[in-house]
Amino acid sequence: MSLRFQRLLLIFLSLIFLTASIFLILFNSKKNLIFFYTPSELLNSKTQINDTIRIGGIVKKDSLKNIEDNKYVFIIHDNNNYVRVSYTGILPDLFREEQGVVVQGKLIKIDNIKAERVFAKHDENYMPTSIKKQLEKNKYWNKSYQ
Amino acid sequence: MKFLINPNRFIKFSDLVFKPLICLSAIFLLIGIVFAFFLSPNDYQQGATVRIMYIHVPAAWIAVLTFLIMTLYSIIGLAFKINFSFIINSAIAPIGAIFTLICIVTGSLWGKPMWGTWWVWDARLTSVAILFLLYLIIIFLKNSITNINVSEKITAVLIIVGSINLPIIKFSVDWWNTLHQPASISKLSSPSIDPSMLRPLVIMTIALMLLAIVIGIIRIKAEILKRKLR
Amino acid sequence: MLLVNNIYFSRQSKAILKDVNLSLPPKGIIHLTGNNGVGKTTLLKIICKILNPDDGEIFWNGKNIKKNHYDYCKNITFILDQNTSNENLTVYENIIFWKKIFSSQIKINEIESILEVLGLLEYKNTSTIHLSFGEIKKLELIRLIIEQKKLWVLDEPFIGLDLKSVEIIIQTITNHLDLSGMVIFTSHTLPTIPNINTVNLEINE
Amino acid sequence: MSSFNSILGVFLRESKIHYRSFFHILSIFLFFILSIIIFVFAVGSNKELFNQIGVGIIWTIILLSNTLSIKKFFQNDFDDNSLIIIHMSGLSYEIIALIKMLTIWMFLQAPFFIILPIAFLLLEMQFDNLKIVYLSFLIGSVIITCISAISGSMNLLNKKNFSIGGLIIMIFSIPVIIFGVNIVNVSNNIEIIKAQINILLGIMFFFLAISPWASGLCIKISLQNK
Repeated sequence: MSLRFQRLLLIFLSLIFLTASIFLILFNSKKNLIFFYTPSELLNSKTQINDTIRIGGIVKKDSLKNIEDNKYVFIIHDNNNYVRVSYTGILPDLFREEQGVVVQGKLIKIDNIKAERVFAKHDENYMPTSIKKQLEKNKYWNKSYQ
Repeated sequence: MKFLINPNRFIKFSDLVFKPLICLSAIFLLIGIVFAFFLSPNDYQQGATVRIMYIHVPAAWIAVLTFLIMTLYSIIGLAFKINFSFIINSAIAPIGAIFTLICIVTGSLWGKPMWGTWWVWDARLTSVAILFLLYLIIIFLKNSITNINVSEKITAVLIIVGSINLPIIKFSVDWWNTLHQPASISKLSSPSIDPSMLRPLVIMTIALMLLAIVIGIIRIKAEILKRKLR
Repeated sequence: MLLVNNIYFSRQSKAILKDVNLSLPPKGIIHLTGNNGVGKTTLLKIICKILNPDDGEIFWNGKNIKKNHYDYCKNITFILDQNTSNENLTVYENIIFWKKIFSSQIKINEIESILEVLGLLEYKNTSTIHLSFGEIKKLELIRLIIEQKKLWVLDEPFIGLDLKSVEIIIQTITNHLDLSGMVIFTSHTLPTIPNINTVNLEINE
Repeated sequence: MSSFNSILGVFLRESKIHYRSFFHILSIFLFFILSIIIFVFAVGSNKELFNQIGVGIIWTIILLSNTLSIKKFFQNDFDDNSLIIIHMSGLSYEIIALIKMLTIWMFLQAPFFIILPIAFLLLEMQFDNLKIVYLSFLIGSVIITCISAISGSMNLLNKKNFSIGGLIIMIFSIPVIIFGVNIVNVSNNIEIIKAQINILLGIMFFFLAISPWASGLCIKISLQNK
């Protein structure tokens, strides 16, 4: 085997490996590396009661209740399933109903989590306040912006 | 385009463009700051905090672009034995590191009020943190091998291996559930960012890029002269 | 036939070798001399294609070695000025390793007789870490016999050897030349070998 | 086929050398066991806690133990020039790196399979997970070997800063840690475990594809400037 042939063989092998790796990673990456579960994914996961997990979803409209000072209860959903959240502490600025949110905390029941931290998730849309008001006034306010 | 691979031509070219570049970057920076602080509106959700974007996003782009440039130069440097590319690598690595740091710091300043936390280990943030560490390791490795001929080539190999991180950074928000929002600009058809906010962002991006290029030219020239002295 | 044509080599933009020309016919022997730091070892490494010259070509039997690297490797033995034996292995294991990687046809009893001539037979199963400098050098030179190649490239082969061993090596080299082999070596002393061609390298300004 | 002879020769020699330096290998595994014991004392023997974080601890310490053995890759052969001799016997640097990786994997990684159950015992973890940990380690160890080969070849001429080799290993093995540990914790859904294994396999193929080239190039550069 001449050196050139050794290299060719190795290049051939490497190319096979590379394509294999690209395929394997691209086809499987979506299901993996979870920063948070959606409520539906939570049902399928191995998570047990009293485990610490993160759940992400949208805060349900009219579900936020302020029980005491700094004590909140709300529901997050992903259109199919929902999880009740109870939280003590200060909510981030961006926390609003019908907005994306990620909570981290202990699962007390299968659909009930006691949150220790709440992260507000904001979308990639940026829009001046004045325009939004105008849009709302003219009823052009498009729900897809949320 | 010979000035991109030939040190003497580069010095000639940079002498030509250096002063205009400084003026341009100063002007753009001024306009950009005025726009970012006074002439741009508040966001409908985030209020005034959105102004952090005007430095955070350009810094992130420059950080990634610098690594991309280093990767390209490493490849042509190793493949065609062009020594100038190693000069560029060692000159601009610290710039990339600084801009990555700026991106991380402004990002966590933005994250605290918006998300409610300084830092989370989601895919985008982690990959950018790895980018910063990679920059540091590249700088360390270059300085820990005494023989310059070896150190720059081996650093180039490390840069090429490390460039696998770049697509991960880019696509992390699309592939995985992340707290970080997806890209706003790359949807070319309809950027999901209002023109009145896109304008300062573009101006700041141009300004910071010009600034990075100016610093880069200074550092590359210094590096060329340092090697001539040796 | 080895032809070294206009070799130019520089390190960190400082020229070390400039316009070096050598030609080595079968049965030829070249003795490279020169002051320290003049680039003798560098030239030998270029001939062995461990280093690539900035300019110039090397031809082996009329073919450029760049295109013919593998066959060229099959014809060349390189003895460095440092030892290449592993200190964790015994003398015999080192020899077997060399025999294996160079696919040598040499027989075991031939190896033993060589060891006996060089006075290494009693250390056959000792790790080389326990050998003295000269003994390791002798072990190194056994590669010349094992590899059975045509062109020998030797870097300071006589350093650290006793007079008797030097004579044995010179005898081996002469025998090799008689079998139409070729030798290039560097040394600061001139051994008595007939038809020797001394090339003096000088520092290039 | 003389090249196969050379490959076999290098392989046999490597095995012999590793066999001779048995106590060095043993000390690496002792390091592993000792670190686990220290962990137990540092955190306190807490069965529930270790069931949660035990796999993470084991992976971290495997990684740290691997940074101890970077020098075993090419440094000795580089210092005593046998790399040149092996190369001149007609093997390209890439093939040499591959053989080295194979021997290192056999002698420094494979024994972890015997030690992993001991670590499980020491941490009082449930043995249900052992099978998955074995599987992830089988793939992960190959990745770590590839990364160590790159790191080891990069530091051949580095006489000043010995810790940088460990840093290079650690930064590239972050994905291994993420997926290797996650695989146990994430779920008992077979689909997701399969996906994780596939991703680990993908990373393994990636590093298998690039590491011979990267280390071969680094060896060549270092040899040319020795």
